[in-house]
Amino acid sequence: MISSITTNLPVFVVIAPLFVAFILTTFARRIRLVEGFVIFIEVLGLTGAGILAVNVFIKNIPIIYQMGGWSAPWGIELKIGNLSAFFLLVVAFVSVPVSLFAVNNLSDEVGGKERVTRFYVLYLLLGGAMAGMAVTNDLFNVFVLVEVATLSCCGLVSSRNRPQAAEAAFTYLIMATLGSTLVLGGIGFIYIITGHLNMGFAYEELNRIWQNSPHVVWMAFSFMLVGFGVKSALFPLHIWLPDAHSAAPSPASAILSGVAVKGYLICLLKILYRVFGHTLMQEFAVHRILVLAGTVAIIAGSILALTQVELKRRLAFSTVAQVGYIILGMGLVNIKGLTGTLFYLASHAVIKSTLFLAAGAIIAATGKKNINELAGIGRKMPITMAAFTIGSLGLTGIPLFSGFIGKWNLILGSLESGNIIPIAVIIVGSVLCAAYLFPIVRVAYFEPAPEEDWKDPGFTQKIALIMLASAVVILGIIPGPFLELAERAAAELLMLR
Amino acid sequence: MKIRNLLILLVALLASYGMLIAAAELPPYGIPDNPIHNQVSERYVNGALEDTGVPNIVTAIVLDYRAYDTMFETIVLFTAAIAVVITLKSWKKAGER
Amino acid sequence: MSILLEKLIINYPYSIAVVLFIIGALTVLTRSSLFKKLLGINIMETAVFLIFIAAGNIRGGTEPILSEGNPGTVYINPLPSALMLTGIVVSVSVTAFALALIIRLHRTYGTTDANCIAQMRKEVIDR
Amino acid sequence: MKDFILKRISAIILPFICIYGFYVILHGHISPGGSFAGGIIVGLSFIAFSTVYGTEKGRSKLPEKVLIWIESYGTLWYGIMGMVGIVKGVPFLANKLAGINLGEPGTLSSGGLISLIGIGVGIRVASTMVTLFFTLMEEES
Repeated sequence: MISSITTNLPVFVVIAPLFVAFILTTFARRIRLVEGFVIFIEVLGLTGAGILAVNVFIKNIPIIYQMGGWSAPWGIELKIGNLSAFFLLVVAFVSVPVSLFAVNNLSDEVGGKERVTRFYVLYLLLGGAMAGMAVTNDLFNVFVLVEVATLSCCGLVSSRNRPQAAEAAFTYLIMATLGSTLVLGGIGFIYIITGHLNMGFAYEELNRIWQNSPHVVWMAFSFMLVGFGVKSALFPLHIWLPDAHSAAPSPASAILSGVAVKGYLICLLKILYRVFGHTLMQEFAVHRILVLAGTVAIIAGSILALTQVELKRRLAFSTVAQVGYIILGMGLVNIKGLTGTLFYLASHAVIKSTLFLAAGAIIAATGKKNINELAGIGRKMPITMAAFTIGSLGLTGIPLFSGFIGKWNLILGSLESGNIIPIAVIIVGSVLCAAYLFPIVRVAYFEPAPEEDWKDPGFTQKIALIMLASAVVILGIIPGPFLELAERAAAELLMLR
Repeated sequence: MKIRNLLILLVALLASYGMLIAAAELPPYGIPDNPIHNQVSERYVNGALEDTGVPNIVTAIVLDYRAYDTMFETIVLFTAAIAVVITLKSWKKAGER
Repeated sequence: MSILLEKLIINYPYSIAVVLFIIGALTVLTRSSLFKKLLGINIMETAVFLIFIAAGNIRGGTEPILSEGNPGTVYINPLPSALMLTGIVVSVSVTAFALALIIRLHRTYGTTDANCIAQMRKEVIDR
Repeated sequence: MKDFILKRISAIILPFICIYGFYVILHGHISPGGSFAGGIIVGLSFIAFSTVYGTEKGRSKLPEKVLIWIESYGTLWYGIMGMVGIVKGVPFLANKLAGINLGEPGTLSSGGLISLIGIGVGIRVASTMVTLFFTLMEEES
C-alpha cells in the first residue's frame, strides 16, 4: 500500500485537492467538516510535496511518471525535476496558512454557508491546477491547467457579494481568456511545425528545424510572451489586476497574488527554457526583450503603487512591480540569474500573501480601506502589523529577509550577463518599494491611536500570519537547501546537468 | 476614446502582418507528409484498435491515450458550473450593499 | 510580395484564421458593450481552433473511424480534433461564466455597457 | 411560451431526443460523437422541456439536490476510473495495461474502461448543462 502511494505520489499531489473539491459541495451544510477537510488536504499536499522534493533533492534525477502507462510522445508525461519540486513546495506551503486564515473568517465577505463551501471548492481547484502546472511536461496539458486556474481565479474574485467584484471578475475573465487564446495559438504554432506536444520531443525537433521556418518560431515566441504576459499582469497588460485583487476576499487575493500569478510565470519559464531552449532564446534576442519588459514593469509598477491611496490596491500594484523582477530575471540566461528569479518568486509568494492577509485582517477589524486612516494600528493589532512590517522589510530586500537573497542573486546574475542596467533597476526598484511600503508602517506605529477597540483577528488567523512571517525570516537567514534546490532547478533549466 | 481605438488598430495591423507572414511559412495545407503527421499520429491511427480496442480513434485518444487532459476538461466544466452558481446564487441571500 | 500571396493562397485556412483572430481581438478591445466583448472572445477562439483543425487535415482523407473497408483508406490526423474537443468545452465554460457575470452586472447596474458601469462605479464609491 | 401546440409536439419529440442523446453517449467509442456531444444532447432535451413547460415544472423534474449530486459524483467517477489503474499497480488512468479485457472491437462493451468513463462523463455534462441553464434562468426572488 505504502509503496503504491510513493510511486504514484506525483499524481496524488495533483488529484488529492481535486477529489476533495468534487465531493465538498454535497455536504455544504456542515461548514466545520468542510473547513476541516480543506485544511487536512492542504497539509497532506504539503507533506506530499515535501516527500517529493526530498527524494528529488537526494537522487538529483527527475522522476518521470507516464500517465496511463503510455510512453512519452504518445501519452502525457509528468516530469518532477528540481523546478517542479521547488514550485510544488511554494504552492503547498503558501496555501496551508491561507486556508487557515480563511477558517470562519469568510462569512462577512462571501456570505452564507453554501457560498463559503463553493469558495473552498474553487480554492482547492486552484491549488490542484497549480500543482498540475508545476508537474506537467506536456504542452496542451499546460493550456488546460491554465484554463482551470483562470476560471477558478475569476470565480474566487466574483465570490465576494459586492457589485464591484462582478465587474472586476468580468474584466479579469475577458483579459485572461484573451491571454489563454494567445497561449493556445502559440502551442498550435509549435505543434504544427514540430508535430510533438511533449516538451522534451518538441525541444529536440524545434532546435533541429527552426531554420526553415524562423517567422513561425518568432510568432510562437511572441504569442507565448504576450499570452502569459497578460495572465501574469506584465506591465502594459496589467489593467485587470488592481480591480481584481482589491475586489476579491482577502484569502482569495492572497492566493491570487501570491501563487496564481506565479503559476503562469512558471509555465512561461518552462516553455521558454524547456521547449525553445536558451540557445533559441538568444538567437531571437528574446532575453533582451524580457530584460526590457522587466525593467519597464518594475519602474512603472512601483510608481503606480506610490500613487495609490487604498491599501489593497497599493499591494496589487506592487505585485505588478514584483512580476517585473521575475520577468527581468528570466532574461538573464545564466545560473545565478535564474536562481535569483526562482528564489525571488518563492519569497514574493510568501511575502505577498503575508501582506494581503494582514491587510485583510486590518480591513476586517477596522473597516477602513485607505492608508492614512490606519493611524496607530500597530499598537492595537500587534501581531498583524508585525507580520505586515516583516513582509514589507522582506519585499524591499533588507538583508536577513528572504527578498534580499533573491535580489542579491539577481544582481550577481545581471553582473554575469554583462549589462549593468538591471542592477540599477533592481536598486531603484527596491528604493521605490521602500517608498510605498514604509509609510504604512510609519503611520501604523508612530501616529497616535484613536480610542476604537481594534484587536487582532481570531486564533487561526494569528497562526497563519505567524507561520508566514516566520517563513519570510527563516528563508532569509538560513536559505540553505531551498537555495540549493533553486540552484539545481536553474541548472536543469539551462540543460547543463 | 478615439486615440485609444486608433492605437489598438495600429497594433492589430502590425500583429496581423506578422501573423500573415508566419501563416505563409507554415507547412502547406493538406499535404500528407507534413511534420504533424509523424510517428505520433501514425501510432494513433495504426495502433488504436489493438491498444484500446476502440474503432473511433478520436475517442481512443480522448479517453485513453490523453485521458488526463479530458479529466482536466471535465474539471474546467465543473469549475464553470461552480463559478456560475457562486456569482448568481448570491443574489437571493446576501442583500447587495 | 507575390510569393507571400501565393503561399497565403495555398495555406488559405491559416490566412482566414489570422483574419478571424484580428477581427475577434479588435472587437474585444474596442467595443464597449459586454456582449460584443464576449462575441469577440468566441471569434478569436474559433480562429485558433481553425488553425489546429486545418493543420490536421489531409486532402482526401476520411474521418478517423476505422471501418472494415479497404485497408488503403487515408485517415486525417486524429490528434488535433481530439485536442479541439477540449478547446471547445473550455470556450463553452468561459462563455457560460461570462454570461452569468453579465447578468449579475445587469441586475446591479441596469446596463450592459462597460463605460456606463465604470461611471456608475465611481458614483458608488463617492457616495 | 405556454402554448398548446408546443406542449403537444414537445411531449412527443423530447423523449426521443433524450434517448438519442443516450445512444450517442453509449456508442461514443464506435460511432462519431462521444461522451460530450451525447451529454449535451441529453442536457438540451431537459432544457427544452423546462423552456416549454416552464422552469418550475422543469425544476420539479430535476431538483437542485439531485443535480449537485450527479455533478460532483460524476466528476469523481472519472477519478475513480483512474484509480482502477493505481489499485492494479499500474500508472493512473491505465486501461489495457490494467488487464481489463477490451472486449471484441465494434461491440457495445468494447474498450474496457473507455465506455464506462464515457457514460459517466456524458451524464455529468448533461447535469452541468441543466444546472447552468437553471441558474442563469432563475429570476431574483
